[in-house]
This record gives sequence, structure tokens and C-alpha cells, in this order.
Amino acid sequence: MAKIKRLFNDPYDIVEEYLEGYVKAHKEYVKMCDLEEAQGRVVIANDAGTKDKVGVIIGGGSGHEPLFIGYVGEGFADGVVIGNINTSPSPDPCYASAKACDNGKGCIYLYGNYAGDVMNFDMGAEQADEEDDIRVETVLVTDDVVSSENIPDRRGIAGDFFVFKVAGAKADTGADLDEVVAAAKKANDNTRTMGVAMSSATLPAKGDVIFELPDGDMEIGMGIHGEPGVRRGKIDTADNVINEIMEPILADLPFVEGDEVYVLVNSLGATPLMDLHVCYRRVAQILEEKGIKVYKALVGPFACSMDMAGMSVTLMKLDDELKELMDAPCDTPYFTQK
Amino acid sequence: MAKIKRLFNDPYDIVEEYLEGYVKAHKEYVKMCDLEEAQGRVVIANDAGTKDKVGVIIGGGSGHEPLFIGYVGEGFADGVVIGNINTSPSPDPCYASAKACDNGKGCIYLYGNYAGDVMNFDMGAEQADEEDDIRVETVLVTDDVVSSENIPDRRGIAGDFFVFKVAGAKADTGADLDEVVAAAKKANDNTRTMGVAMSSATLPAKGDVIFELPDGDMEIGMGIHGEPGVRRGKIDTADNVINEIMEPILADLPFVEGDEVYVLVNSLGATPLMDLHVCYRRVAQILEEKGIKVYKALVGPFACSMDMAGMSVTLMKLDDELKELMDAPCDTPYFTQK
Amino acid sequence: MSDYILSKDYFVKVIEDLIALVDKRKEYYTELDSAIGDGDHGINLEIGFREVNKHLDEWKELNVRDLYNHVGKALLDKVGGSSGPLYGSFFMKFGLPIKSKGPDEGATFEEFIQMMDKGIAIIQKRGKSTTGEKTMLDTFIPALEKLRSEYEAGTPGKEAMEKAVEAGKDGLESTRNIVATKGRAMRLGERAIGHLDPGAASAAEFLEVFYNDMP
Amino acid sequence: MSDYILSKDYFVKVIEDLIALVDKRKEYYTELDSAIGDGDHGINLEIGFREVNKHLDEWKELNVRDLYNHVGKALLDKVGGSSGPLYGSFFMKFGLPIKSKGPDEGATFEEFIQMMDKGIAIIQKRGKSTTGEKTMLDTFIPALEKLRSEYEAGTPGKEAMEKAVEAGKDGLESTRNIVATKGRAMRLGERAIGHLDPGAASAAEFLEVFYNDMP
Ligand SMILES: Nc1ncnc2c1ncn2[C@@H]1O[C@H](COP(=O)(O)OP(=O)(O)O)[C@@H](O)[C@H]1O
Ligand SMILES: Nc1ncnc2c1ncn2[C@@H]1O[C@H](COP(=O)(O)OP(=O)(O)O)[C@@H](O)[C@H]1O
Ligand SMILES: [Mg+2]
Ligand SMILES: [Mg+2]
Ligand SMILES: [Mg+2]
Ligand SMILES: [Mg+2]
Repeated sequence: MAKIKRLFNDPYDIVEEYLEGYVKAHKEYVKMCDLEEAQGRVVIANDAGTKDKVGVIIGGGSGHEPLFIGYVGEGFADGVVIGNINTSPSPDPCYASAKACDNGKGCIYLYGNYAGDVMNFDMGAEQADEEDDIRVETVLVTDDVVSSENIPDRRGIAGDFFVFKVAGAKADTGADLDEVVAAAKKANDNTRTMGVAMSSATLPAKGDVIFELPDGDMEIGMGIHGEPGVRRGKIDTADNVINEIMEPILADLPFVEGDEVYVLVNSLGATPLMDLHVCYRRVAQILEEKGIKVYKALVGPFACSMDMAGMSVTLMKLDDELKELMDAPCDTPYFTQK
Repeated sequence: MAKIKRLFNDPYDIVEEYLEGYVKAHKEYVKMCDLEEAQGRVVIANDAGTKDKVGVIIGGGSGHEPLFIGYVGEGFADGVVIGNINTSPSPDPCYASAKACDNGKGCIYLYGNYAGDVMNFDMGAEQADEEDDIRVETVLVTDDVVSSENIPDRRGIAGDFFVFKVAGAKADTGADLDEVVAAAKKANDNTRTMGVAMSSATLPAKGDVIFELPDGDMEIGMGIHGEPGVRRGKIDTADNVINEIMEPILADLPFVEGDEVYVLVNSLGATPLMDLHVCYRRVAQILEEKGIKVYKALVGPFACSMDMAGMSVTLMKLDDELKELMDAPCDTPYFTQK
Repeated sequence: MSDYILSKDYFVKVIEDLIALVDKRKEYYTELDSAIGDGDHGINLEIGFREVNKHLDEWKELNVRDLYNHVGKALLDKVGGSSGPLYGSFFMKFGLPIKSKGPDEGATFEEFIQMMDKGIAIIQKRGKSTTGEKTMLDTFIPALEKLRSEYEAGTPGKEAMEKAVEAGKDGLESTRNIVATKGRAMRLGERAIGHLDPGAASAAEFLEVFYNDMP
Repeated sequence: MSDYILSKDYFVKVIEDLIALVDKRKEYYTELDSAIGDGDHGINLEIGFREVNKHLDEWKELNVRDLYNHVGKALLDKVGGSSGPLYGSFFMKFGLPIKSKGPDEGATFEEFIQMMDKGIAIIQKRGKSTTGEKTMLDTFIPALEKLRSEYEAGTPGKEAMEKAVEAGKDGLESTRNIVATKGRAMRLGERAIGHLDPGAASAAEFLEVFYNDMP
């Protein structure tokens, strides 16, 4: 057995086994999609494809749980396509998810902007169009401010959560595909994230960390797959780290005095709620200083990188529509709101 | 700054700062109790003490978040008393919590069975009785099967969650203090937990792990404060670990064919949802083999030990009352149920 | 015998030296607690005595009784856990036997013995425990017994205290070979054998401060 | 020239040797990907070729076209990510140019060049990329160009392939000193300089297998 502090059986079976456990544990919410093309990699809400609504499909590599799978359920996503660890799913399951979630109004694919995901989901969308005449639109999440100067080239990280929630709530109103796409785009356009990592996640098949980060070092701006960030240095105080993270976030949109925001302070896995709340304290102080109003805040593990130590801050600038969609009730295994 | 992979400022301020962040982040749910005796260590639901119900008070040391603080809100606990990391709160805040949460029907203190907690909460209860004539009853959680042969000597770990939920729901029905105590006791009597740790949590003030667990080793039966367990060995496959954990749990109550159970597969902090679901898969298989029916399951971080890698399995044997109380709606920052 | 007076300054000095002791020895106490408890005994004491240190300049203007009451209340409030109420109550009760209450007055050695007695009795009461359970009482109780018997047998104050400290250390040493029946370590059973009890260790060193500061 | 025939056995052997290669070199590919990507390239390929290995005995009864199509589909389905659709499509298209379809038939060397061309073209299409972007195409495209030009210039098949492998290796080496404009590494900017592209590295070793197995 590997030296990493993880629990699994054959590392090459970990995704299959976790999915088996997942659909068993959360059977009131979801089931495995039984289409052959789904290849056991599509999980859908129990009522997917039966309601008069746009099918909301999210997905990407495994290892970010509760993202993506945890947000399939009422008022959120209808289906999720699951890849190997840190790896986009393949085209057939992407295709199958559209088949399973469509009910005549078309489907939206929502996922973080990574080349692999784009290739595979696009192939799935083509197939859905060609073989079943299902209209599939895609909105890529691009919230990671430091991943590129050019917004469409940016990665999607914890901001996924806001974009998916908004799209899920919009679809739930019975809106048509264009409207759902517009809401998702609006959410993405108004969302910015930046993170810091203090350790690497571990890969079961490698039996080791993905990359070396010496004890006591942190990497500002690191991606949730361990993609290198913008600066490596010694782990600093929470306040200094938050100061450093908040600056590019605020400057980027920019967020300005009078804005109202939804805040997400996200754990990448091993960073405890205690530390996240120490971080949130500083985030709230900075926003107050700048005259930016916090509408609501979420603090916890939303978009992780398995056992990585680290966190990210996401801000979404709100208008009335976004507030309403964020506040809409939903019920999924990992996010329920009255 | 310490070499541990954590985010905080002065380690001696971490609890105060996390509480400040917590009440800011979750202001729709909770507020700081402003009684002087609370010493900034009591957080209460926004409507605590205003409803015609028994006051449900939970608490213990910090570092187990979302336990305890995360479960203060509608249909769950009315107040929480917060100690230093891994350390019982002191008597004055225990006393203050009763003062803040009582509305004439008395209060129940619920917490894990640790000598320090018992001393401090008992002193608080005495004071509430003597100074304010508030009747306070206590139910200690003792779910950790391996911590003693003698049930009343056992520690309370993740089973806290079930016992608190049941008591919170019972109090919400308007039941009197004796009835709430009876429901909490029933929940505790029917709940058993066992865990495994693969690393130690880290202490900010120590700047280091609490105890050494060599890389690749695990300790079966370890407590959530890092108290030694029953066996140390090499990390084994998830299935073998679960087999080893499930045996004493099942034998202890015992859980037998025909029983119906609520399952909690709990992360101690750094163990990702992926691994927990691999573990849940095996738990469900074993229960199926034994003819024990899973009513519902929860999988995630409920009762943690900061950044400790490890997990625990909790089973609660159900009857109709326990099912109804577990299913009752509730709304707190870290557990919401429709 | 009662001519051996412990001055107000002595009682202040003890607190100052306890602050210094805890700061110096916290890693050691924590290490002992890591082996059989939850690895925080030194941190707990440090949290408490840091708080004491913040207020000591102010409190040392008070009489011994109130000074020690404040010290105890600070430990009780800031520490929590087991050692908070145990040491907290110890100091809160410690000053009570002093009859004379002026801010500059000390105590007779007889009173000092009563003070120790009062403090240790409340630990027994709060902890519902006694010797042989692998706790701080394995240090305190034999030390107190020795202090009393030596003093009654005519041994001069400081020398009696020296014997008491030694008896406390023997008591501490005795915790190594017993299982715990109180505190976190009780769940360890046989695995606790071979390890000193952290509270017994801090208690022994606290007593040493009381001894060393004696004129 | 077209007398240089690559037999059915050759094409089977290539797959067998790719399975072995990936198993042997997965740590290396993963290491390269750790530096500038997400540290899984070797694991991705291993997942794909393990699946191929499971079915190879069955698939090798098929003709080359279908065999390679199955290999490609297995990579596409089981791997995902970038390398899944890229290598997957490469193998799926690879067999198409073979005219003769018997289960035991091989291909002419001319067909082999067309096969490489077809496979590499689909990578370009799927990846919307070309040379100079720090991807596997920095290996594949110069290798293919060399293969074609040498063969057209009359160099015998195996020798032409040897030159192609060398050109691929030079291409791989060229990825060390450029920034990425495709794939995960594109977000790295200048920090990618000094590191080989993992996909370019696996591609170079894949080509070597195609060369080594030639009779
Ligand atoms: N019931 C008790 N009676 C006397 N002393 C006790 C009792 N319980 C614990 N102790 C003492 O407290 C010490 C532990 O203190 P500490 O580590 O600060 O608290 P906690 O156990 O809450 O973490 C033990 O080593 C023991 O000496
Ligand atoms: N658009 C692209 N065109 C060509 N090759 C690409 C492209 N994107 C990525 N690659 C290749 O894929 C390799 C990465 O493969 P792998 O690590 O398996 O996938 P992922 O990037 O999804 O983790 C890169 O090193 C590069 O050679
Ligand atoms: Mg990948
Ligand atoms: Mg403690
Ligand atoms: Mg302790
Ligand atoms: Mg990769």
C-alpha cells in the first residue's frame, strides 16, 4: 500500500468505487445513468430529463469533491460527467449526459475552462447534436484571475460553484436555453477567484504528491490541479495571505465601493474551517474598508483538490437577478438551501 | 511563522479570530452572546431564548468544526460554548449559554464525555441553578466503542452529530426537558462509532503535529483529539480498514439482522470525499451482507480534528421516533435539511 | 514555629516564577501529554499564565488572597479543559486561609500549609479523585502530607517544603508505572504505563517554585 | 519502394510494446507533467494502455484498421483529459488509410506514412494547434515531415523512420526552450521554460517503438 495518507483499494479502481459508494449513499438524490455510452461515468438527479426545463450538466475530473458531483439535485444540476482524477471525462459520457438530461429544451454544459475538458465535452455536444438533435450550449467558467491576462484563457476554479448555482436556479424557473446561458455567462462575468496552496494533493496511482512544495512554503495563485501559480514563498500570516489574494481579485473586475458581493471562502481540502474563518474575518474587513457590501458568505470545502492544504477566495458581484438566483432553494447532497 | 500548513495570525488569537469570522460569515443564523460571563465564547442562534422550547446547548473544545458551532440554528442547537483548541470551555461561558438560551423550560447540555468538559459544564450548570434558577440537564455522548469496556466511560466523537440532531428536533416539537433528555439518551444509547487516523492534527501554538504518526502508518481507534487508539499498523486498503472498524461497532450494540440504521461516514479533516465514498461503499456492502438496512447515510466532514487525515464510521440504530427526529427539517450553517 | 513568615513579595514572586516556568517548560508538559493525552497541557498552562502575566502588575497591588483569586480565575476562564478548573480552583481557594488582609501582608507558615491544603482539597473535589489515579494529585497529596508531617515534627519551614517537594517528585515518579483511572489517559489502559502524567509533572515543578522562592 | 511491407505482426507488436513502454516510463511522463502541468500524463497513459492490454488478445484477431480503432477508442474512453482524445483519435484514425483489409494483412510503407499523417492530422484538428506551442505536435510534425521527405528522397523505410525519430527527438528538445500556448502549461508563461513537454516526450518514445519494431 502506498505511503500516502489516503484510503482506497486498487488505485486504478478508485473513481469507480467512489461513484458506487456515492450513488448508494445519496440514493434519495441521484442515480447512475444507465445509458451504455455513459460508461458508468454519468450521475443524474433522480428526476433528470423528466421536468420541463433545460438540462443543466456539469462535470470535469474527479478529485474536487464536493464539486462537481455533490451539486446534482433539485434546483441545481441535473447531471454530472465524471472524469478520472484531475482529468476531463471522455466524449461518450458527455454525450450520454445530454441524452439523459434533455427533455426537449436542450442542455447546457458548464465546466471549468481546461483544454482537455473543452475537447471532450465539445465532441460529446457534437454527437448529441448529430445523433439526437439535442441542442447543447456551453459556458466555460473562467474565474481564476491569475491564470491569464486574457479572460477567456483563464481556468475555472471555485467560481464554478456560483456559476452552476445561478444556471441551475435559472433553469428551474423554466427559462429557455438562451436565457440559462445568459444567466450563467452573467454569473461567470461577475465572478473572480484567487487561491493559495500549502501542500500538494496526493495521487493514489502515483502513491505520492503531485508536486513538491517544501514544508512551510506556499504557492500563491496555484490551480486546483496543482498547476503552478504566481509566487512561491514562506507561509505567511492569514491576514497577509488574504491581503495578497484580495488585491488582484478586487482590481480585476474591478470591485468598487457600493458593490454588493457574494463571498466564497473555499478550502482546497485539508485546510480546516477554523483557518477559513480566520481568513474570512480578514476578507470581511477588507471589503468593509473598501465600502463593498457582503450580501452573504459561504465558508467551507466547495471545490477541493483532494487532500491539498490551501484555500481560495471568490467574489461574485451581484445584481437583483443574481441575488434571486443565488437565494433560490435547492437540495443536493452537498448544498441545501431553504 | 510555523512550519505547519495552516493559516492563522497569532496562534494565541486563533479561536477569537475564527469566532469573529464565523459570526460575521453566518450572520443570518447566529450571533455572539453578549452576556459578560460568555467571555466571547458563546455563540447563539439569532432567536435563542425567544421560543417556547427547551434550550439546546452543545459545546466543547475548538478544532472539530463544523462540530460544534456549525450546528447552531433552526431545528438544531440554540447555543454553543466554545473552548480553546481540543480543550473544554470554562465554567462562566457554560453558565452564560444557559442564561441566553433558557426561556423557562430549562436547558440541556450535550457534549462528548471528556473529564474536562464534565468539570466545566457541571460548574456552569450549578451556577445557572443557583443564580438564575435555570434547570439544566446533561446528556453525555459516549459513542466511541473502543474507548472503554464500560459505556459511561467512553468518549464522544462523531456520534455527537446524531445525538445533537435528535435532541434539537425533539426540543423543536415543544417537548419538555425530561422528554428532550430521554430522546437524547435514546439517540446516544443507539449510536456507536469507531475511527482511524492516518496523521495527527497540527496545533498552531505548538507549530507542530500533536503526536507523531510515521508516514504510512495508521492508528485504529484513535480519538478526535489524537488520543491513542487500539492498534497501530501500516495503512491498509480501504476495504480492510472498514472491515476492521465495522466489526467492533456491529458487535458492540449489537446491530443485528433486521435493524435499520442511519450511517455517518465522517472525515477527520484531510480525508477527501472520494476516499470517504470508497469507504462508504464497503460499509454498505457489509451492512447488506448482515441484513441490516441503511435508512439514510451522511458522508463528509461532520466532526473533525482540524487537518487530521482519517475517518470514522457511526451507526445509529433507528426506531420510528429517531427516524422522525432525524428527518425533521433544520437549517444551520453546516447542516440544512428540507 | 509561626515566626517563619512568607512575605507578600514571596507570593508575588511565586506567580512571576510560575509564569516563567510555564513559558520555559511548556514544550515538556505538552510532550508528556502527547504520549498519553491530547498533547496540550503545556499550551493550556501557557494560555492561562499569559493571561496572568498581562494583569500581574495590576493584581500585585492587591492582597495575597485577592491576587491568587485573580490568578485562579484567569486560569479557570482562559484555560478550560481539565487543568483550567483544577489549577484555577487551586489558586482561587489558595488565599482563603490567610487571616490578615492588608495588601502588603504575607502569611505565616502555618497558614501556608492550610493554603496548600485548601488548594489541593478543591482539586480532589472537582476531579473526584485521589492518589493512584495517575493525575496531578499523585504529586500534590504526598507532598502535602509530607509538608504537614515534617512541619508538625518540628522541621523548619523551608526544609519541610524541601522534603515536600521531594515527596511530590516521588509521587510524580509513581505515575510512571500505573494505569490512569481519571483524565484522558484512563482510556489508554496498559498503554499508559511507562509514561509520566503531565499534570503530575507540572504540579511537581510548581511546588519547586514555591520552595525555591522561600527565603 | 513499396516492397517494404509492415506485417500484421508488426502492428500488433507495436501495441504490445507501447503497453510495455508506458508501464515502464509512466513515472517519467508524470514527472515532466508535474513540473508544468498537473502531474498525471503517465497515469493517464497507463490507465489507457492497461485497458488496451485487457482486450489485446481479442483485438489482435481483427485487421489492423479495426485493431487500432479499438486501441484508440479505449484511450478516448478510459483516459479523458487532453491526451485521451488526442492519442485516442490518433489511433482511431491511424488504420484508415490501409486499403487491404484481411485480418492477417499488413501495410505498405507508403500506407504507413499515410497512417502517420492521418493520425497526426487529427491531433492538429482536435487540439487546434501546430508546432511551436509546446505540445506533442512539436515531436510529431517534424517527425512526419522528415519521414515523408526521406522516403520520397529514396531512403529505405526503416532508415527513413530512424531519421524521423531523430527529428521527433529534436522537436521534443525544442519544447524545452519555448513557452506553451496550448494545454495546461500555457498558463505558466515564462515559468514553463526549461521543461520538456510531457506529451512531446511520450510521443517521441512512441515513435521510437514504431521504429524499433520495424523489421
Ligand atoms: N479528574 C482529575 N483529577 C485530577 N487531575 C486530573 C483529572 N483529570 C485530569 N487531571 C490532570 O489534568 C492533566 C491534563 O491537563 P490538560 O492536558 O491541561 O487538560 P485536558 O486533559 O483537558 O487536555 C492530567 O495530566 C491530570 O494530571
Ligand atoms: N491543444 C493541444 N494540442 C496538442 N497537444 C496538446 C494540446 N493540449 C495538450 N496537449 C498535449 O497533452 C499533454 C498533456 O497530457 P495529459 O497530462 O495526459 O492531459 P491533461 O493536460 O488533461 O492532464 C501535453 O503535454 C501536450 O503535449
Ligand atoms: Mg489531467
Ligand atoms: Mg485538552
Ligand atoms: Mg491535555
Ligand atoms: Mg496532465
